[in-house]
Amino acid sequence: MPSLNMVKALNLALNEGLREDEDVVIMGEDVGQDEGVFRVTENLLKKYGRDRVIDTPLAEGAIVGTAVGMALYGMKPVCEMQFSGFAYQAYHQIEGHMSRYRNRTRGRYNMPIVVRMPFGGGIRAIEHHSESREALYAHNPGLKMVVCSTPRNARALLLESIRHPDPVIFFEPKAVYRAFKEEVPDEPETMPIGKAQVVREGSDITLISYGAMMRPTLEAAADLTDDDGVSVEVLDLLTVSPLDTETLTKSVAKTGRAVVIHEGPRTCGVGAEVVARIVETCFYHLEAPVRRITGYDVHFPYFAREQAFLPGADRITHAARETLAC
Amino acid sequence: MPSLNMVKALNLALNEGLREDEDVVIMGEDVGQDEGVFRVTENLLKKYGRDRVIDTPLAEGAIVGTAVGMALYGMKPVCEMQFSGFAYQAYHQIEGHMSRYRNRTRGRYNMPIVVRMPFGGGIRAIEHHSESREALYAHNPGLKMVVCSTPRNARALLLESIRHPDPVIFFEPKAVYRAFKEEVPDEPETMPIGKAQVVREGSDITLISYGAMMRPTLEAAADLTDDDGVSVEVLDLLTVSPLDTETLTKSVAKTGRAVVIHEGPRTCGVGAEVVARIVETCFYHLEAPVRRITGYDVHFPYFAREQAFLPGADRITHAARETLAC
Amino acid sequence: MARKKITVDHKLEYLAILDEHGKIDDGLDPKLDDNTLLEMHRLMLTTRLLDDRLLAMQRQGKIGTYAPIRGQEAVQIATAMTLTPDDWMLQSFREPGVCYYRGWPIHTIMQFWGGYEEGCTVPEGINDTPICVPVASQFPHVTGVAWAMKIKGKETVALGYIGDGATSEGDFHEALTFAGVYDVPAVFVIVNNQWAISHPREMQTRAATLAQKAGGYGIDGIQVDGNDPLAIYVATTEAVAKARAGGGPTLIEAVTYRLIMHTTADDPKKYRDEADVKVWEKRDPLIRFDQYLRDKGLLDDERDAAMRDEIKKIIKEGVTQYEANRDVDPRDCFKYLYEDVPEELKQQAAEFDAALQREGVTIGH
Amino acid sequence: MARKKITVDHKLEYLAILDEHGKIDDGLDPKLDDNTLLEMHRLMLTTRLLDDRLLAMQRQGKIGTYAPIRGQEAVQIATAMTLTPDDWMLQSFREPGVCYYRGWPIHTIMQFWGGYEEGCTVPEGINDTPICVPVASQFPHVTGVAWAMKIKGKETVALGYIGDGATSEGDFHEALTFAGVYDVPAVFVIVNNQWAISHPREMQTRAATLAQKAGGYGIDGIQVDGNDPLAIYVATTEAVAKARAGGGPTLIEAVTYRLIMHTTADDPKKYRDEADVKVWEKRDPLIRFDQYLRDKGLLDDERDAAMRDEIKKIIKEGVTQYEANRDVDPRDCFKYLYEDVPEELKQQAAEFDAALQREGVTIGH
Ligand SMILES: Cc1ncc(C[n+]2csc(CCOP(=O)(O)OP(=O)(O)O)c2C)c(N)n1
Ligand SMILES: Cc1ncc(C[n+]2csc(CCOP(=O)(O)OP(=O)(O)O)c2C)c(N)n1
Ligand SMILES: [Mg+2]
Ligand SMILES: [Mg+2]
Repeated sequence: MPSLNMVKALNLALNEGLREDEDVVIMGEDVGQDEGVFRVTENLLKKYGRDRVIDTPLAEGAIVGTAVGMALYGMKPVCEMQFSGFAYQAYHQIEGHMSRYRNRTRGRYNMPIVVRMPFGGGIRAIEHHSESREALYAHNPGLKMVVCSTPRNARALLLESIRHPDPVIFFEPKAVYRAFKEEVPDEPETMPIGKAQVVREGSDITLISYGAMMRPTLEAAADLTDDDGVSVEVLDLLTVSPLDTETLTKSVAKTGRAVVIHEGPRTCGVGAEVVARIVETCFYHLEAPVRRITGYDVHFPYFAREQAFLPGADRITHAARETLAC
Repeated sequence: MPSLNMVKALNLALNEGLREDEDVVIMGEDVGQDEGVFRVTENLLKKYGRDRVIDTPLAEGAIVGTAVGMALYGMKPVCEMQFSGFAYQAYHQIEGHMSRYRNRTRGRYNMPIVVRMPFGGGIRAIEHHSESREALYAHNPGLKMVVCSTPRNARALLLESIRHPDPVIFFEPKAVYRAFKEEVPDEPETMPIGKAQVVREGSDITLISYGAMMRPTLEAAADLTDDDGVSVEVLDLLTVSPLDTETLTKSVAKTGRAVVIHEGPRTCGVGAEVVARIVETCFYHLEAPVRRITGYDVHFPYFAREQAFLPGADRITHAARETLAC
Repeated sequence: MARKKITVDHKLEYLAILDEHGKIDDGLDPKLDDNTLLEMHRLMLTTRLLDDRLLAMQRQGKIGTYAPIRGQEAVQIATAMTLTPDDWMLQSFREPGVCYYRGWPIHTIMQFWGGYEEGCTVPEGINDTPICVPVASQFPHVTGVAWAMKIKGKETVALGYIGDGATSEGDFHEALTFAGVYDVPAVFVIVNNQWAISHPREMQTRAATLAQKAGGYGIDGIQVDGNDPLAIYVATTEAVAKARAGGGPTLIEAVTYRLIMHTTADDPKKYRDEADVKVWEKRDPLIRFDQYLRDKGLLDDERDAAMRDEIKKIIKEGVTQYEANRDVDPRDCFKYLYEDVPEELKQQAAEFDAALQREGVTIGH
Repeated sequence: MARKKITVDHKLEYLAILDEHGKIDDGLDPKLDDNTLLEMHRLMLTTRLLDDRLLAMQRQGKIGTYAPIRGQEAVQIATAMTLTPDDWMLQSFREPGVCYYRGWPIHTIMQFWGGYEEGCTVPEGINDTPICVPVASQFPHVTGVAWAMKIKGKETVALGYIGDGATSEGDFHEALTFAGVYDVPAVFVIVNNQWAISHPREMQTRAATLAQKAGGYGIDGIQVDGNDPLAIYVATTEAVAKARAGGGPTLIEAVTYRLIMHTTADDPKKYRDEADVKVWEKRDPLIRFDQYLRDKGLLDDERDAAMRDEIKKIIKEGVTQYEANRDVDPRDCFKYLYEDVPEELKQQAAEFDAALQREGVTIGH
């Protein structure tokens, strides 16, 4: 079991995807010769050649649009958007075709496409390089919206996404890319899409998050246990759509209290959906209002202000304490 | 006070906007010579000429993108997207610039742009002509997201939007375009952006909706009163972002029960946000879980199936009864 | 060290073979055999009669808004006839004739306009895509399909259609950029019918021709008389052969005219002069081809009448099939979205089912 | 009735005046006066030294990732010098020299790369836009500004910059399509530095030149030696004059080279041959212009040294200003989004404020 950072773990999954299925191709800006601006595609061009690892011209709409065409012909493209902030240029292809083709043709054409994109703040990047808009894709029928949070689940979820018959938007928290290492099994490992994970068990309160926010969330959980003697359950959603309501319900029915945490804007964000689901499925177990610790409804600040802006463990413990005090 | 349908009422507001401010221009596909595919821009080219009412080539991205340029220069473009389903082609300009320019330049440049689009189902249209994705824009910081529901508020809100210094996405429920007439004052009338309206007062339950769904919602309210003797309060959100939490809170704090209704997909929709706000502000007044009657998380069906698909008064009364039974 | 004119070094041509009086340019005559000529005629006539029928069905309330194609039959049939079944055809939304030629059942074509997803259910074995509503968005797919063919080492071709208006969309540009760079076996057909709803071609771009846009992508371009089935056939045959042989993509502009409204919801009197329409009515591809075949002795009134009867029978059968399949189950909107229906959708499906039962709706249209 | 070549009827030229040895083509010499030539030199040198300084600041951790411009000074200065303050300049993200010429304070230029919105706060009175990060997305704005000028009857021009890579984006196509149709007073400058990060120009489009893309929009195109300030100046002056006189838009391709990494996060060794870079280093615009001025007797070592000292002082002052303004209030992210802050944002701002107080953060960087 090698110990890998997330970049290497993702690279491993891509390598496995390319190796096990000839129809898998990788395409995007600077993914070949340059091996990706974050080096996620390291060595892949060398290993698989120009027909499998494709440096495209600079046009996100056409990356997804031509991937749709390739998928129609039976291939399984794995596209990279260099940053999630440039995926809007492809949104009409994602919404209009990638998410619709199967339904439109009543299953005649599948869209086994993965669109990978680094998202989120924390790496001192310029404008349009730090946002979190998973809710855009969660709101879009026909897509699966996956967010990894550690090297191991990144590899397992990406490999599963590549094998998946339906289109997957795959968000990679770039603040985690090189933040830490984790043991990743040698043998191909996958995790199911649509399943949340209980990453810490507890009985007093549930903290719900995903992506880079898992780290301050787990930190807050540890603080709450250490400092306040609270038993904290922590869920990593992993798939934001379809949401794993069952795991959510089970946990909150037990704890009666929840805080949901994400970086993206609050209004109509994933947090809103989580609250609505909890209300629908365990209203009578709720002992306190479910709180949201999220990015505010403003544009992600330029990086001089980002550390102050990003939700950290303090804000989460504070919200948890307020929830516990109800 | 003429009695006008929504198309004529919108036309009135556009006419007033053009008349009172030389910097206002209208631009879009077929808005000039053809007077709009729904005739919302009737007579305007004749009256104001080619420099004020502009037939553009077929490219939504450039309609919004050039409007951003015009706004930089001090003009106030009112853009039409022929159908909201084609606004994705412009999403990168809406998200990337229209919603950001003021913040980015710390107020040096305003974006007094209105992007009008017909949305929603019910008119037997082909694919991409029936969806409701107001949540996309509500989730996008820097935009105001307005939805009119009757001729009178359509005129008042559109005129206000044209005068508004910040960018407004203006959704027009095309199922209402010619559905009924309403008296509309002769003198320019406006309604504030960001204020919901209590359109029916009641004390037992709050029904919350907007756009075309106001009609089945009001029908349901009448049925519940007539058949069940229930006192129903009905809110028309009118602006879905920023949401009028105050009016929402006041109503639900009073009734303790609520159902939120919209056509768009459920996950991360406006309904989710409404539920989350209610939980945040009046959790202790809630007597029952807040229910959502919405479009399902699938693509809007082709029109042979749309009447069955669209939420109607039955579904709303049913949800209300369940809520009241708690 | 210079001030010099740049010459763009790509093939850019104009081609016309059969004039509006049915007179052929002998030097350019592709010398198709009689059967092929008669088949071309039969297919164009079928397209015309099918179009008429769909218009009538709209007026009868049997289908919804319909986008007719009168006047554009030649570009449909003469391009489609150059393809083999292994080649791919990616349509815009005004190609019923192409679909018919490619083997789509007539009732499937009708179903799209009737509001049924069944109209997008491409029959197994036919390598086509269904109607694409957001204009130009199908063009990157053409490039993608062709690119996949090239990667897989196939000697097949992807051919796509687009309107003149749609060439202004970014998707057009990106599709041709990628097609040029990867030198894919694609043929891009612009059906320049002079109008994008009410917007005339001259106001769509300041370029004198749409064909010359090819130069911006370093690929060959050709403008053809889009009402001349022989010119279209020749140009497309060349483009397809070139693509098949690994010679890369071609952009074809077929100059034709929409003789009728944009859709049944449109009133062309608001934006164009009926006199212009009259001019183009004389250039109708059916008139000139009919004349040509008669001059050649391949057609007379009797054969024409027999052919029409036969076609009408086929169309009528399509209508019957269409009518017989109008009951649909609205609950199946959950069924095809994903290969496996996720739990949350199953619950929504159950919710919908319960609602329909309460409302007394189960199936219907 | 024909098979004939289509000739695209628009001006498409190549222009070079000053070669890499500083030798001028006398027939094309624009005969600028000595002051203008010296000013051009001073500005290019300022751009070079500012670029060096920003690189150094990145290494010192004073700013974040930086996109250097070494080698591209000529296209910046020689285009900018053709504009009046009433004209508009819409930048891409690699135009510090243009900003300096247009009057942006140096510390404002630094602030963008330091992670401050203050770096996008275009000073009042300067008709420019800030750095635009999504490539090509600024081009529709160029068209829009120019269109507004035309509607308002102004005799001004909007000039925008874009990279070679960015020409593949749909926004490029749509911006030029609209500009052509409405014949707006715009000048579109492609800074073809041969690379889009690791992607070479030849793989960006199959077209032999980027200038020829103009033909697709029916507008004039010109390719210039982008390391030759005189050629750029002449071509841009002509384009600006034409636009100002109501003659419509022009596309200018300036062929230059990025002599350094894409950004400080990039390693060009991964994708390009150092030998190619060496070739282009000899074509450095600063070298040839320096030589030209020396040959003309306008420059010598002494004057050069004095000029450099003066420029360094100005840049140093900018750094001092930058350093003195690094404390920012993160709470102001709510302040500028809307003209009036909505109630819900006020509440979120209060929530943020309370959080920062608990966390002991108030202002900082
Ligand atoms: C992206 C997009 N925007 C707008 C529309 C609405 N619309 C449908 S057809 C049409 C005109 C298309 O013109 P053209 O491309 O010339 O094709 P034609 O209708 O003439 O066949 C428009 C604007 C659309 N379908 N897709
Ligand atoms: C829409 C978009 N996609 C991707 C990027 C990431 N990116 C930044 S610069 C760049 C290359 C740009 O190349 P070019 O247009 O030639 O400009 P240059 O960097 O050479 O000045 C890319 C891909 C971006 N900024 N915007
Ligand atoms: Mg057309
Ligand atoms: Mg470049």
